[in-house]
Amino acid sequence: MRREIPLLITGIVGVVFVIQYFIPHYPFNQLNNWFSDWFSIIAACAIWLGALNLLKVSANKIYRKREDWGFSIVIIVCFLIITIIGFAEGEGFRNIGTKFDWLYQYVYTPLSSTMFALLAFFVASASYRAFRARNFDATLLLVAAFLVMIGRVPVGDAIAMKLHLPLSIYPSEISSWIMNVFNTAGQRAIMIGIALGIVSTSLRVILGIERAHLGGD
Amino acid sequence: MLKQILVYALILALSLIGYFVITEPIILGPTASMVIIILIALVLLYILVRTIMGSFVGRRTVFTFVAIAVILPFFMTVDQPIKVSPEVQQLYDAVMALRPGSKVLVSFDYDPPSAPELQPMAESFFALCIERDLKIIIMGLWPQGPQQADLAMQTILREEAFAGKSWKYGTDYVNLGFQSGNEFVIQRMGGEIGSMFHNDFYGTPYDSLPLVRNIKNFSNIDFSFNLSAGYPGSVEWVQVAVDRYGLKMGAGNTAVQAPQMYPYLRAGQLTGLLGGLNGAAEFEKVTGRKAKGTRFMVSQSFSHVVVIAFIIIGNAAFFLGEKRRKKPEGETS
Amino acid sequence: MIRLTIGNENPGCELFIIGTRGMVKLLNFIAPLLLCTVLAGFAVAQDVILPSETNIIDSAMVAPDGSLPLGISNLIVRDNPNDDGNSIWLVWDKSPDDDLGKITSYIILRAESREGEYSRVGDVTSGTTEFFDNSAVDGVEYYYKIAAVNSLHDNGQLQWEMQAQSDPAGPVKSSAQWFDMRRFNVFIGVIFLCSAILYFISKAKTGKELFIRKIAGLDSVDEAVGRATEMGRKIFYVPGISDMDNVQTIAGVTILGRVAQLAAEYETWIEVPVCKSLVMVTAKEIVKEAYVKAGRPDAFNDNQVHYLTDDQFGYAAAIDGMIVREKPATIFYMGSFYAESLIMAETGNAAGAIQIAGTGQASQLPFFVAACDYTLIGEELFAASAYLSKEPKLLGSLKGQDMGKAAILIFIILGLILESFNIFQMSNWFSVR
Amino acid sequence: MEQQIGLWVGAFLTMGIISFLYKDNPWYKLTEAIFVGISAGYWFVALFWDNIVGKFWIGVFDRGDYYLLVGAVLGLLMLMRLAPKIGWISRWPLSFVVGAISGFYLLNYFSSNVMLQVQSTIMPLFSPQFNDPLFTSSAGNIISNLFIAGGTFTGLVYFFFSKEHKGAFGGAAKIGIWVIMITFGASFGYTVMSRMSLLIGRMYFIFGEWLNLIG
Repeated sequence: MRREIPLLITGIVGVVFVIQYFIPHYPFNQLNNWFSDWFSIIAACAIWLGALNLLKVSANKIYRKREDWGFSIVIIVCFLIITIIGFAEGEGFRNIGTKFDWLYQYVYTPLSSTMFALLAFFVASASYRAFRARNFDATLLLVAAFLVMIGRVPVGDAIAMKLHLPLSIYPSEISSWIMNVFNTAGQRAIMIGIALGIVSTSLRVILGIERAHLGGD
Repeated sequence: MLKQILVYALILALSLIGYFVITEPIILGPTASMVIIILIALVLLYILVRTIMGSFVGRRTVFTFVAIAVILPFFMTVDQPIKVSPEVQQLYDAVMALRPGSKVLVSFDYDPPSAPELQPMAESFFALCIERDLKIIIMGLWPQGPQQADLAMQTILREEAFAGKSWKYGTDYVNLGFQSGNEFVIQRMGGEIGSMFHNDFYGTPYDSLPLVRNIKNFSNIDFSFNLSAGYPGSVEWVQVAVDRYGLKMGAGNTAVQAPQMYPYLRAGQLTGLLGGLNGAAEFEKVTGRKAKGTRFMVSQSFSHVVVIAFIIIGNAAFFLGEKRRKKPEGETS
Repeated sequence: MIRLTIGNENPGCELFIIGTRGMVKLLNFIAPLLLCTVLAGFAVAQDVILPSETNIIDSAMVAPDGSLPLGISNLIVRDNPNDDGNSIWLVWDKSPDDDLGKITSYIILRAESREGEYSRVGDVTSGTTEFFDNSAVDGVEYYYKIAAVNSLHDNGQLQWEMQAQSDPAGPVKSSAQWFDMRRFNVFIGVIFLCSAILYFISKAKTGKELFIRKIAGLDSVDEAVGRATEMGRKIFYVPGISDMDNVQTIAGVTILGRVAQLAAEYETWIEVPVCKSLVMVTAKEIVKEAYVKAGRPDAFNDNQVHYLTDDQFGYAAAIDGMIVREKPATIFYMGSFYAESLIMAETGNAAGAIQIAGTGQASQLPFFVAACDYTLIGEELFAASAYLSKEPKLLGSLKGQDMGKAAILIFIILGLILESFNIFQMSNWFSVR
Repeated sequence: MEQQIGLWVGAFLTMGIISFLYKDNPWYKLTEAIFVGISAGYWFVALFWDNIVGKFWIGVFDRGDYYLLVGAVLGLLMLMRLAPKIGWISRWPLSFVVGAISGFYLLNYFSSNVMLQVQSTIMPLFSPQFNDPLFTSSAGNIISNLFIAGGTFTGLVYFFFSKEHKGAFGGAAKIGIWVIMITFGASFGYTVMSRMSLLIGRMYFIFGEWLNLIG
């Protein structure tokens, strides 16, 4: 029974959500909304499992004095500080001027923005290493990237202007032509492919042919 | 270990000097800027020659150059031409075609990390709307979106150009705040916007805001503009609001998201697109209000040139027949 | 509607047969429904076309001569078709004065009887010729009028206003429908695609061998796991940053099952750091089951699958740290990724790990291609579990997808020819609302 | 004052993350630990107030949206995992989620990514719009149209799994992967800019907002 009931639930719920797309009548028109609310409640409950797991793994590391165990203490302390402040502030925890907001603005935001900004360096090193004319496929990748990159900054057009090139082969023109033509075609093929893959995967899940996500008995 | 401590101490010292000792902004004149540019070019040339001779630079050299290319232009005086692309023009035309008093829905679906790209767009868009007397309804599918909107609106209203306008909250613009639920929020707004936003960002009930009181759903919105940095964002807006409810929409995207939007642009599902900082700078040009976007563009151009230079250096290394190090790299088949 | 009986041996198989049977029954159920909707559609549509007449309603202050606009004409009211009720659709021809700039807005007025008291239900800017009144109550008869308004505001103060009201149109009732006719084409398309997939799944079960082309990224999974074993290092499996409400995550954790089983057989430590709690729960079940299938249930350690943080970049920062410190031999990225893709993949590349990635996020594919050894592009990710499992049923579904692709290709060629030579506008068949 | 401390903290953390580029070091390790702790806590708190209180509690008790109770029941079943003996019950809400998402995505992707993309691929090749006279498009547009149609077509051929990529079919698939490679290159090149602008934002924070060196 531990597998059959979940399979049944998946199948029935799946079919209902497929047909709701075609039915504008109540309650089918509400199902999407309801599900989104249900899911956010489930996720909010489930995060307790995640948080406990994080604390458990960190505590375990401290207890066993594994390498870098001191940093696990930092994790636990930071987690507790922000959680306690967040719960103490009440519903208006995000309001400007609260302690939670201070942590958000001066600790959380710099951290995530900077982590995001590391991409600037990684994009450079990845293009330095990967964009080499190793074979025909790689050459296409390289040439397209190169042309679009030049076309996306005003410097490219400035050089073309100095060289008195015809307007139609200005880097910005070439760049937007590649974006509009090849990028559109390629993205379209990928998008259609992904959609077919999703239809097939969803169908397999609904029919219970694909059931790895339910685990074992 | 000692070396590490010394490095940390050096960084601390530099920070203290920068913070307490140098109090005036640093500005380099055109000549000094030119000299620096030439110097960097020479160093890059040197690296190219060295590479051809057979000794390669590592990741860290690339990193250093990227940092230099981004930071130095802050202090330099350089001017560069900007050309407006059709998708930017299209958005501008669409906004200009709206009659005064039309209602524009602006969704802020990004957070501070994406602000360098999207904030200049938000500011220019607001400026254009206020100039054209368009009523603005702000919302966000990302928790921090409405705050960004608030910042942008404050920045614009402080500007001299708009000092004469008595632009009032509640009648001229409203900020409905954040709502969780991703694309389902859009879906439900198609039925009734008020059902998703019981109160606005400041806690005022939806029905007591004169601007939105009579707005039931998307059929009452004349145009919408979506600033998006990922999911949920422009894709979801197109799939739900445009495809299902026929909303007319333009978008401002981070440069990484923008390529994905081109098919929608071509298919007519999107009316205009601003892609990345470049899009922001172009929009500033077409609206005639030069600001942050134009300024950051110089750093952008510099770092681009550096990346391109390193691609050339990398290929020089490759063609000179050096056996590849390590292991085969990213090839897809 | 669908009778479900579950066999003990192979519930999935049973469900599938019932599923196909159910699909047929569903069709039987929906067909009459469709017919009814079409008939009802004709019955409900009540077009009332009335001439309009101009009359002065209101003038607060003195308006200049000739500021009274002409009214609108041809007001048509009907139930908003294909909706969930409570909505009436109004269309009209705009006032001749609209283009002359003499109209500032149109006001929509509604009453429950022709001569009753009309109240305002909304307004639209000039130039508009359509309105949806979403405040209607199902089953109630309504009459509508539209007032063309010319007014002057100064500093927010109304100076004067002139209105020209049309004659009432109606009666009309709103109602909810049971089938959205506008989506009939989607219905046909989905039925075709799903039946193709189901047909090939059932055909595959009869044991006929199916050809599936090589997918390099998946052929290398064995090698990548083997390499980790030889080097005595870990394998990292990163299932993306989306929650279980994304099919890509479902595909990602399904592939995890196959990889974990392989790792268990090779006796190599596989570690799954996750970003969402529901994914953690699912991944734990999957890895545990994989160890059972590999015959080493005792080797499974609960800490193999652990949660880090729900935050995108916090997660990336932690994974970067893990990669440089623990130096895994192999890293898998399978699922839905955003900007963190390159942060992790570049760090992994610099640390010398073999990296295999797969995602349906088109915007992240270029970065994986640049930084990973193998990349599953879009649809290949969804084919991966079938490919790795070699189960005929799953492989059959791939063949079904191909039939879908073939149909799309045929439609594209046909459509291009027909439209290019102005014979038939086939693209309309694919419009979705 | 609070703001000044905030700027120093922000700068300390910003540089800590950037130090990772040189190599893994204690500064980065500390920053990473702070990041994991703070962000995990941030979402933990945010989900509680936004979803449990804002959505569920207020929805049920203030607005009387009783359908939300279903979500609460599913959420509680999920928490059954904490009790080892009946942990398997948590599969029910999980299979509910998976089923709903499968059904929802099946049609959403089919209608948006298949139907609409096919619709926009089918277009007159030689004229701007259907029923316009033939060959009224410019030569450039006709070439672009042919490339788009051909690119989409061959790109799709590449994704065929059950047919060997040989002969003419293989040729088409080969062209398809070329188109996809150009797409990736273009999309990568286009993105470089976005990534740079993020760094510009951070550097502006350090040199402009914190050190105040930019005029």
